[in-house]
Amino acid sequence: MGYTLVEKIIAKKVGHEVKPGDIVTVPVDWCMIDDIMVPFAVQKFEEMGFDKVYDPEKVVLIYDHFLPATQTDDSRHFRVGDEFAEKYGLKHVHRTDGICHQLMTEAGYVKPGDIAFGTDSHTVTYGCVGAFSTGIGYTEMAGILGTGQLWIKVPETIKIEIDGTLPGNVTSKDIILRIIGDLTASGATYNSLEFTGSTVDAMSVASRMTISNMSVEAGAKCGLFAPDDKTCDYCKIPYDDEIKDLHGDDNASYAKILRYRAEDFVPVCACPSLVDNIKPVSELKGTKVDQVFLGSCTNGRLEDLRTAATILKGKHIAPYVKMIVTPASRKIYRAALADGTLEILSDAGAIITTPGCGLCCGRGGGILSDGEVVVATNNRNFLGRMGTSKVQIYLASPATAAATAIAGEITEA
Amino acid sequence: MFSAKIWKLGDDIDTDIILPTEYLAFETVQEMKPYAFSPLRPDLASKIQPGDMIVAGNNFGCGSSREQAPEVVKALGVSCIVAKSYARIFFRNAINNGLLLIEQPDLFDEVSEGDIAEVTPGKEIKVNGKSYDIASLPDNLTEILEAGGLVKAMRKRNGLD
Amino acid sequence: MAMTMAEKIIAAAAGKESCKAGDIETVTVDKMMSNDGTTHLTIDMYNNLKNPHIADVSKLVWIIDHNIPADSPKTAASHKKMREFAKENGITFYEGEGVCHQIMMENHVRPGELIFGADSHTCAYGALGAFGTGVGCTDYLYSIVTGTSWLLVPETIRFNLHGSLKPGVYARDLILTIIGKISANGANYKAMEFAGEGLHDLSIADRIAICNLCVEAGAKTALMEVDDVAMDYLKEHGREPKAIFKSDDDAEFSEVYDIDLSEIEPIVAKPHFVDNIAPAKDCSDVKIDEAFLGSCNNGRIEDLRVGAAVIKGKHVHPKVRFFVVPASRAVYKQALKEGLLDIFMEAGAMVMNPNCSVCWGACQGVIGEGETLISTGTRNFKGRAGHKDSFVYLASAATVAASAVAGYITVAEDL
Amino acid sequence: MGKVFKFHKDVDTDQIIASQYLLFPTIDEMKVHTFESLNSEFASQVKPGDFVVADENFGCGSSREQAPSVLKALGVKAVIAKSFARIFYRNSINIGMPVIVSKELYDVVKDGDDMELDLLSGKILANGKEYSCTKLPAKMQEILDQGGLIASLNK
Repeated sequence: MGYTLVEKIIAKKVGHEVKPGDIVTVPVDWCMIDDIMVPFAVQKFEEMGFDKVYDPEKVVLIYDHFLPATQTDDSRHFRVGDEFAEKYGLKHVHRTDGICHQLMTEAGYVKPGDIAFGTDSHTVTYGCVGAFSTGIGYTEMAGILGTGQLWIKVPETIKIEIDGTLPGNVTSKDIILRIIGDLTASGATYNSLEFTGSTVDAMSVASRMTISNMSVEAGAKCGLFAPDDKTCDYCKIPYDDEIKDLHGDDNASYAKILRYRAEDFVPVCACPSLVDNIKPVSELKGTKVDQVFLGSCTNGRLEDLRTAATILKGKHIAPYVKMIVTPASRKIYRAALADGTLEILSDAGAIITTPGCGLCCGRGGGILSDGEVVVATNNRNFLGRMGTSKVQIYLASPATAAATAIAGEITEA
Repeated sequence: MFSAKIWKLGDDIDTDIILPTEYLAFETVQEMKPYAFSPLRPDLASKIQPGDMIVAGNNFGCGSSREQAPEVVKALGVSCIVAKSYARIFFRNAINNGLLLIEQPDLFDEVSEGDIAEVTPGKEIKVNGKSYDIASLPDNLTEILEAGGLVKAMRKRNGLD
Repeated sequence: MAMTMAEKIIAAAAGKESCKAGDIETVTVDKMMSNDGTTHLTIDMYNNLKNPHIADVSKLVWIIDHNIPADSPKTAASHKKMREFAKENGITFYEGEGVCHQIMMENHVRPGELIFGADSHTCAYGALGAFGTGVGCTDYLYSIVTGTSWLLVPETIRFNLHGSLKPGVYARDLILTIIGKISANGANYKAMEFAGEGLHDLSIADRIAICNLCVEAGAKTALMEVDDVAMDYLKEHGREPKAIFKSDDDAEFSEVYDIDLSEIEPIVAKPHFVDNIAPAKDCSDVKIDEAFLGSCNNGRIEDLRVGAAVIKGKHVHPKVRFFVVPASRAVYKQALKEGLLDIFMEAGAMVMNPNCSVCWGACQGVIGEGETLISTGTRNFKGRAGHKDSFVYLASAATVAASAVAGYITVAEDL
Repeated sequence: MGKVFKFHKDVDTDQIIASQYLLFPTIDEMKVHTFESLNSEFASQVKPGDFVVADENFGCGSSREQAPSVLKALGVKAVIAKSFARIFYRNSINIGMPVIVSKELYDVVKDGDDMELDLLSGKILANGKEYSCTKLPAKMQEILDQGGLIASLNK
């Protein structure tokens, strides 16, 4: 009997075989705390009565939701974080470098096989490198900071196999949106999603990140890709036997297997106001938009900006429409400066902001008002997420977003 | 056993509905309270009385990991939530804050807002003369709930209480 | 009759041969700029008029620059109102293209024009020899409906500039020194006119920085003679003057100052007033939490070059948030081409989209209780950049960049 | 008869109404934040008919008309200062709110004093004593008389 990828990762950490439903206590390789949650986690940590952090090397504080700050109380969160880091000797504080989920792999923290927890639901992103990672509340985070461990229920796995070649205007965003639509917003609750197949093998790590990132929108505990040579390049580690063993076995026991042909995918949107309300872009044609947002931990990477730039090159966004571009990290911003991507986007009329969570977290970066429509590349279109509850949010790929910005209405690339 | 007045919500009540991002960074839960459920039902927070319960459909608490969501519900005095299913992070966060969550597949479809329920944790809920079975929680969660939440459990571990 | 430059522009706008300080004249306004700080209120008032109409829509320029991208649903609603009104009425409209005054300088302002802006820093247009003045939304509304307004002809304070600034000293140090000298209401109701051979060494960017800040001395407008530097700028931007005026040699000035530019030193304006100046060197005990390079005062390419030269190869202090905000899209793109944006990003600064940003204290980079900001913005009023109990120091681009690296206020040469 | 609310020299427009409130849709939503940084109780304590009395250069800074507008919306009957910044002065007249220059009043009244103002005669009665204030220029008096600048457009 074989093992799924999540079972292998957990078993390796706890030192014995595990099966779905087991409740096990795992050691934690990485703790990520974002700026919103820092004061709460610190308060709980202190209430719990700990006097030291289990391993200051393993804790990463990242300020991203409140950059740039829009409210006078925002910088209190930075101050509390800085003081906590100083008091307990934390080594890793990112004050202005970009979105937490981008930095956790980009800056070299999370590697294949690691177990990571973060105070944000999109912590599932690190599944893109074959790490088990998931979002938790600040009280549990405080517990981990003190003990270095957390209990988890070993999840069942849903395997998703995708084979073949994607149509030119389809990106990994369209894939994960379609899958969420098929599974529904709660269809993978408590499950691990494991993505395999030739389409997945051909994807960049960045594209996989988009899929892992949105796994939580189907309720999943994690969204995993087996690490390969591309993963190892990205993580700057050797592609050795140990890494090669990190994959779901053919004879593992899966709760469900979904099989897709890449050729069957089309550009889609998640329509207001649920992530599983999926429709083909072609059916939405003619929907007027007021704003387009390209960014977030889902789709703010260099390849996303490049995809948009390819479509926007030599063109201009529609009159009275705004396109806001928020690169996911400082590194990405600089790379997009260097290769001319930002210049193309700026020439096309995009408003390019500093790296951070931006509009996706709803505290700035392009908030909308009643009756306005936004096409956005981020991960949630919940009611009121980007302004009032009368804002219509459509989630889409960077390609669809760029084509829509030019047309001023929802359009296929 | 306790009895509670029912407030009814639908499927997929996400964390941005339970507490929008705008209010997440308020220093205290007390300041957040008036904004609970505001995108969906702006007046709900002011109507909920201590001891009332929330009944909802599938996937309650989906979305972000913001623990402010269960904290604010608890701060409103909600005695328990009964839903068809829960999103997992919300579930953990609620238990860690000592907020009782009950999974029940049928009750949602058969009760109305304003009905009074009689809840016997780990056993049954009675509404309008009908009884609904409920399961008990796994041991490790019962321990946390019984300790009054994770903070208290950790304080005990650290020899403080 | 001998006239000042201000009198000549007003006389021309009033269709008269001459006018003198103290007269009240009815003038035709050449251009009317309004931004998202007040336009939503103007529109409400407009819609309540008995017979709403716009005298000449081609004279209107509307710019969303203060809270862009929007920070709240309320802001977004006000923007929407403005955008829709501009669209329906065919008003020249910019959104997210940069700070209003920079956009006006790049695209609209012509020497000899009389321009109303629903923003106090409209006096910046004097750098191109135009009479720009800030008005409230009622005045603005009256002028768009009638095409005219009334103006009290101001007296003029003349500043004759001599020599040139020392290396490491900038136009901003000069104007802060002048405001310190004449005080925050030293030019109330008056025009501040700059002339003399010292002017010729100053770039348009320098001139805008000087004129822009004159309202901080209470001035109604600021004016500079139009010379080759100004004409070259106009030509580069494809525009012709409306008229070129200069004060007559025997014009009457209420005061005349002779200023030796070589005596100016790096200056900061300390909280909470623009005239509360001190030598930058004397402020090294002030720790900072945030630094800001940008604004209609100091966010031009020349200013970014100064900042980038200071910070190149160094790193922003880990506890400092350094925002770099080009004043317009044109400035952003030029800075991108010259590699300046990368210098800032490499050094740990945050490059923002062109807008009013930190200077305005309501949308981006808001500072918290007890925090200190060093800024190239226009104002250091109490609470200007965020929490009411916070502190803003104004300084040149060089001093701001150097302080961002040091973590406390310092001049670039001491870095 | 109204109460005196006293403010210091160089009160700038950001103190009267801070930037973060200016884009609120209406003056009524803004007015509760009037003078927030200087006296957070002001908006709740001021009553229609009360007066703001200040030292030199009142209203300096930005051209935001929201500054006189929130004072007017709270019912402030007039602002009496030793001097005013010019845009604030003009904006006040334009919206029909009296702004009166008095060089002596600031030094003789305290916060909370009762005072009366007769705009037509230019007389102020405070603490049983009479003070005279500078009359408005004719052009401005004319605007004020007709109820502000907009009223002239609706004639």
